[in-house]
Amino acid sequence: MEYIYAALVLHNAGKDVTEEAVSAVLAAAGIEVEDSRVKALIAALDGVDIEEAVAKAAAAPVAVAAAPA
Amino acid sequence: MEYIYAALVLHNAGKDVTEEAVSAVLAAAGIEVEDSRVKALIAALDGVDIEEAVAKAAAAPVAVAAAPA
Amino acid sequence: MEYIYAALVLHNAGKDVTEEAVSAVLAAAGIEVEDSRVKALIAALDGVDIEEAVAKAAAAPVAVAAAPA
Amino acid sequence: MEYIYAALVLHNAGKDVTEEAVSAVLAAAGIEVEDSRVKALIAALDGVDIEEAVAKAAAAPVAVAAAPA
Amino acid sequence: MEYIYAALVLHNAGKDVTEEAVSAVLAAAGIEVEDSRVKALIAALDGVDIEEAVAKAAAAPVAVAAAPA
Amino acid sequence: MEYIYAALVLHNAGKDVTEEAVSAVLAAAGIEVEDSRVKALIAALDGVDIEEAVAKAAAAPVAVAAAPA
Amino acid sequence: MALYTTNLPQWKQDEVEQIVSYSGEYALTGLVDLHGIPAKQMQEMRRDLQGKAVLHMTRNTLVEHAFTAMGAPIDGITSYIDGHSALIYTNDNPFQLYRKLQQTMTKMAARPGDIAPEDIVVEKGPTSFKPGPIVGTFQQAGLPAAIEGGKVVIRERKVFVKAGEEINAKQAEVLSKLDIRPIDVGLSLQVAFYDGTFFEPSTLAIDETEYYNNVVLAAQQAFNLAVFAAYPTAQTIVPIITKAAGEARSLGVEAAIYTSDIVELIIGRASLQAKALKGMTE
Repeated sequence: MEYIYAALVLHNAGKDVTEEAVSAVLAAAGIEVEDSRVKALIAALDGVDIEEAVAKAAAAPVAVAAAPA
Repeated sequence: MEYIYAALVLHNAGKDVTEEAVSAVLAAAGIEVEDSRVKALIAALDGVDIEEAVAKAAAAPVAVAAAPA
Repeated sequence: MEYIYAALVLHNAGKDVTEEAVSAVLAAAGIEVEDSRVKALIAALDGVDIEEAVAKAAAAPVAVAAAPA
Repeated sequence: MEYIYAALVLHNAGKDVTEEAVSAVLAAAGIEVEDSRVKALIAALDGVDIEEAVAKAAAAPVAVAAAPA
Repeated sequence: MEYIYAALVLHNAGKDVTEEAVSAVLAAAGIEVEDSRVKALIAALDGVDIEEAVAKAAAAPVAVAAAPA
Repeated sequence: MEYIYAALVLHNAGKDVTEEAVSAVLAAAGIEVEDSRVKALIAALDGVDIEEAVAKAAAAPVAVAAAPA
Repeated sequence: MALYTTNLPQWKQDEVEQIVSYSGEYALTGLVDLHGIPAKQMQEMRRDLQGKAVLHMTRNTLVEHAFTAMGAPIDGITSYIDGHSALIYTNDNPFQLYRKLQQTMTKMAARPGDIAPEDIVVEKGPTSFKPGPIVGTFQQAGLPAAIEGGKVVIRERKVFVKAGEEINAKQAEVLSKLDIRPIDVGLSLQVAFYDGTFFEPSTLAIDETEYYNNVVLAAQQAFNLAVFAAYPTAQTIVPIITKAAGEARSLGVEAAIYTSDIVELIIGRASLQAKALKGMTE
């Protein structure tokens, strides 16, 4: 999930989510970056409205699963 | 939220969530880091089981958009 | 399920789901193909809208449930 | 999704999900294989218990209303 | 589905679910038996714990969908 | 349950569910047929809309009891 | 007895022969109890049975003659005969006949001397009666009746007649006033001789709901098995595909495999996690 978190750091800060930017964030965290996953992420995000995806998740019926103890 | 996401990038990659690490991640994203917010975050995370928080959220079914045509 | 997945590989790539194609995919995976199962699959798929069947999965919330600790 | 389906063909047949194997399955389906996507897939699956991840789909609440028109 | 029911007749009676046995049951019912379907059935059931499979809800949010208008 | 399954073999194949037919199916499965159970079955099914019962089962996939003896 | 038969007048001999010939003609010979069936209902029931069964009423002595003449094992039926028996013939099996006869049962008002087939209960609450001598009638019969708000009410729920007890005249009157019809009236099967065997009602009672539930269960089991084993049929292929697609999506989200179909799900999950964590730091 760290790739998506990195993308969301950027998105939340109003930055463009590019291969370079994501790689930079991950590298700064001391993570060995796999180019292919960064590429896959950027490709997958093409045309995706991150704001909307976040909003949809928030609107989801969270009710369900009270995580069992 | 970008401070939180930065913490999650680190946590997910198995890194310690420290002031320096969070600052580095944010800086790499081109974000002007506010020291006091980083400090506040680290202080707030003290004693928090990030794994548990994350697991709890994951327990909620992500409402799939499926906006039908 | 591997016969089904093979059909879905083809369908997702926009290829026709035929006996030959399914057999080829399975064989490439190193699977000993049973003709009768391929035939049964293709026969069952006759007249079925795969797209719609797949869409039904999307309509269901993916249980993102992290295994509770 | 065809990359994921290809991985599942292999996994279901009890085969190792490797770059070569996934590529072979996709190629047999007549798909032009993108190396970086295969690499990203394998990287993402590293350390993942496919059995368990797949089983979570079954945990999804069934009721789900049909997508209304 | 009659092939599945034939298998269940045998299983419930504690008999082995073989090609011959399934064919015999179907023939006794006056059904023209298709060898390849019998073979497909036996192959599909290979390694399946019928007891368990029978009790498990087919995970898909299936039919539920009153096909939307 | 094998008596029920036998009836469903016949029903699914579009055959009449008669005493003779059910007995023949069970016998073919190597089951020692109890006449009175077959008679009771036929009488009881007189008042059961098999089509409806089967449709009901398909409408909502649920976990059910394992095949009882 | 068989010898004695030959001395019967012709019409009786004909009657005996009729009984014997019916038993040869139909697969099932049975006895039904006609006790307490009013003529009107009797006619309706005969009409209901037309084409399905033959109901034959005659003198018990002639029935005995006939079955004794037929010999074992069918002569065993004579031990079931009582004062209100009639013969019934059908090609249905005994379970089917029993079921059909059950369906002809209707509820009737009780007459003095009837036996309560089950506990007869009078529920607590108001009745439709205005205050009057009826309160006394109720009370004398043992009902906790009283006058409240200008109406006759039953003060508490009461088992008025216990199952198996005889209903006396007073009780019958009260039940009739309250419009409670406790008596099952219809052709009740006493015994059926079929395929060389006697079937008694206790064997023949079928719980149809149980059969229905079992058919549903069987269908569910078959469906579950077919989907689980990925055995494709016209009925199961769609759910199987849906299941496969769901599994692939689940794997994709769990493993954070970034593809366009599910990336929104992964984003959603990440954002929920961030929110949850944020919530714990506030």
